Amino acid sequence: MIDKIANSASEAISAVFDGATVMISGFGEAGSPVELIHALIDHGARDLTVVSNNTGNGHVGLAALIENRQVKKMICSFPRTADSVVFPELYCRGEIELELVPQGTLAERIRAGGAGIPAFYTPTSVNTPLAEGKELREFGGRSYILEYGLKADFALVKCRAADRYGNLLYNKTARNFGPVMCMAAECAIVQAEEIVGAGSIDPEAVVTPGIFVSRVVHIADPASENRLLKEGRRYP
Amino acid sequence: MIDKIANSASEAISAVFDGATVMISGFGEAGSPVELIHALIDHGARDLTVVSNNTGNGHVGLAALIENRQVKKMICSFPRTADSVVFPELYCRGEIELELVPQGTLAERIRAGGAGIPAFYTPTSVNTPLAEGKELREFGGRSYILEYGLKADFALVKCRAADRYGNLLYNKTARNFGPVMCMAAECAIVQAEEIVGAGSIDPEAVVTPGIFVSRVVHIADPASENRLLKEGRRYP
Amino acid sequence: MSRDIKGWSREEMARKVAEDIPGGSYVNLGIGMPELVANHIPEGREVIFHTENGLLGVGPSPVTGAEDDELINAGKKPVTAIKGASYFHHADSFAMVRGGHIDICVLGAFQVSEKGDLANWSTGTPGAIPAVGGAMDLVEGVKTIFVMTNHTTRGGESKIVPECTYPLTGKGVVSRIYTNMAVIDITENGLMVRETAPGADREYLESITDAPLTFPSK
Amino acid sequence: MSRDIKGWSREEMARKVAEDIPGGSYVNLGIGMPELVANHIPEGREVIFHTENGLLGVGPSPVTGAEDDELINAGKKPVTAIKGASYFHHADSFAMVRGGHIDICVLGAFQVSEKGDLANWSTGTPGAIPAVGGAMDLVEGVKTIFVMTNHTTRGGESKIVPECTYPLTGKGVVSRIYTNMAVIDITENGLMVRETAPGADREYLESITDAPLTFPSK
Repeated sequence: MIDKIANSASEAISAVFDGATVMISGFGEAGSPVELIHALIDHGARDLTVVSNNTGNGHVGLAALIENRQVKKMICSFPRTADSVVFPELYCRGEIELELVPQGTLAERIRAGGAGIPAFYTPTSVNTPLAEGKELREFGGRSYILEYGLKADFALVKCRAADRYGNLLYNKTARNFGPVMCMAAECAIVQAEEIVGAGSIDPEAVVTPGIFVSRVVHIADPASENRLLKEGRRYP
Repeated sequence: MIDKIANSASEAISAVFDGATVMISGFGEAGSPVELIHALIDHGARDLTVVSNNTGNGHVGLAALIENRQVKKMICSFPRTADSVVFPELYCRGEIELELVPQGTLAERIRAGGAGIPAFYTPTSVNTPLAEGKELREFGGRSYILEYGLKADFALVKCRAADRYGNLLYNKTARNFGPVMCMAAECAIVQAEEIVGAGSIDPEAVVTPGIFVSRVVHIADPASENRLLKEGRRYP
Repeated sequence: MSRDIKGWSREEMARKVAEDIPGGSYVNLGIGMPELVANHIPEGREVIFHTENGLLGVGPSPVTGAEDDELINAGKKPVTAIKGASYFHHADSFAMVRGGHIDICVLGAFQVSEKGDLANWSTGTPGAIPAVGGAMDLVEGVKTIFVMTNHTTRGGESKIVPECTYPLTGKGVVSRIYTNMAVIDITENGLMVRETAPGADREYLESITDAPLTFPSK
Repeated sequence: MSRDIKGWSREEMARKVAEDIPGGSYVNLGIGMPELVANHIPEGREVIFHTENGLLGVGPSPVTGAEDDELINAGKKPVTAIKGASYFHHADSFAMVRGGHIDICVLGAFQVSEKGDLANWSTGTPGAIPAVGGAMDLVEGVKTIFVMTNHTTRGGESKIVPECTYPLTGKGVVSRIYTNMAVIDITENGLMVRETAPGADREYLESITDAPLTFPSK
């Protein structure tokens, strides 16, 4: 019987290796898999390339992973937010690399990686500094640049409900990058607030089909990053 | 108030013009918008380029549109099926053009058209006759060809339920090309078995968000193409 | 004299923008001042708001206590969803943006040039952390780009310029500028003033604007 | 002698293929003979079947009278969906195929070359209507391609050839061939026979195969 449910977050992320590329879902705190990230901090894999829209807040979650010096490079669209302190400091000291990608290009590159598309053309960022050094080409009289598909060794994703096949439902705008990151990762590891029986999710409403998911861990009451921030928490 | 509901199929398709590119949903008969196609036959627009996975069956629906000599060119992946007689005859007489596209490339080209991507690379059809004349390029030691996004002036799509915003739900494997065709068409015209109140569709389960839809017509009891075929029906 | 002219308030600016949004439009509002536009859509006109983090049909702000950490807008503020809303993932959301499906986007600006070039993501300061978000996707993909901004910086420098000196977000992308002093169209013939704030006459506007302005001839 | 050898039946061939599919695999079955494989997955082994027209979790054929015109497979035959199935649109479905997410695809063939080239979409007959469907996407995207076919055409010609003469579906894509006479691996060293049908000895197989075969040395 297919059963992708892992016993714990630490078991679920145990295969992450030094130097891996890891996609992490979330837009701000919505959809951020805090428990999986904390398990990755406990695990200790280093020299990671992390693909995530932001760089985390305060000293928990993704920011804590960066602060623990496990991340060599960030690929993201918006590395500084009101509550981000860790990444800006390391970046200004030249101790972490940054690949800045427009948000739509980032999402499309991840989807392309998952869909077997090595490269595509887009008008986004043409005539801006972010297009420098990129291949420029005209189609129908308009200029476009070539962007490459992005794949990852692992994705860490938060969702609302999952079944043993790895079929997923998300919650509102916490869906954001989760579905495309599951597609683009060799091994997508998901934390779900609820584990439901096979057949409980309406097949018409499945957002991420199980084929894109390798492991699921049940985190019934995930931490609110906002609350951790307000409480001034740190991890570890 | 936004209200995309049209009074009839003929009103819904009235804007289709001679020479238009029209995408038509369906895989075989599943998802084929028979009533919209028949309204287009009554309407009479000619010299159409039709994008659809197949070329229709018997003498109804898409096959009838072709038989009525309204279609100049078909872009599809599988132009002959067990019950297709109209297209093969016209094609053998050189009276209709065909652009043959692998099914996945067809779906991806339509999605690209809807997503603002003018072109992308794919390994599909490399080293085959369908890659002849196409730009070949290597990424990471593997060969890919360049394929172009496909857009349309109109899409004719069948769905299960719609609201006044044009949010859509589909039925099982009748979903097939509908969602991407709605994205790629300037004007997506949809026939829905059921019109529901705004808010009746779970926002987490919407398959096609209303932004991709221009008009909806209520066809409560759509024709089964299989049954029309068995009954030997013709249209008009 | 110039010190006395306050021009329109932020709410008045938001009302001007809102009045120019046709019913039935799909609209994306940038972070900050543009978010105010949602509150000023004229009665009886239905407009659908898109937020690029995955929601079509953004509703009003939630009442205190009803906020949901997982229902936010692109500015990471809590929002609500209207009846008839839909949620989708980021690639689908940006397919809406990049595929030309959004009618109007209202953005803030550091600088706008007389040719419609926009700079709104970086002041190019050495050592600053670059952050772009969805701005470059929006300006290339959305049919019509409105800019909503104060006419001048806090230091009194014109944000409307002959050429942007800050790094560009997009070239030739802005259609119209709503400032606290005027509404200005960007046309092939340059900047055409459509409307001015009370007290902001031609002389005054020219004195605070670094690019040439054309005024209606009436 | 050769006329007496019937080889494996279609059901026996399907069982051979099914036995080689590991539990937990995601599998796409081509139209025709490959569809039989679904019925022979060994007891206790769970395999998920994908059909490219938008369903993951294809179940058994429906009982007569329970067919649904809108629940069909790629061969346009009525199917059912298992508990835990999901429906999706064509671009998502082919993202599964083209993105390397399907483990095994079982396809029919007109010809397979000793290098794993496959021809299964067109015999190149002048005037024939070309039709490709999803075959080219499957052979490029799926991790492992099995071919399931009769060893020879009705006319007695070998389907296993040094070079395909029909138009290719893909080059160097096939891993293993299941015929009614043998199971043959395609390796860097050519065609390696894994198993032979009762009565189909080396001499016989070589007599009906146009490409060189290697046999196990035991």
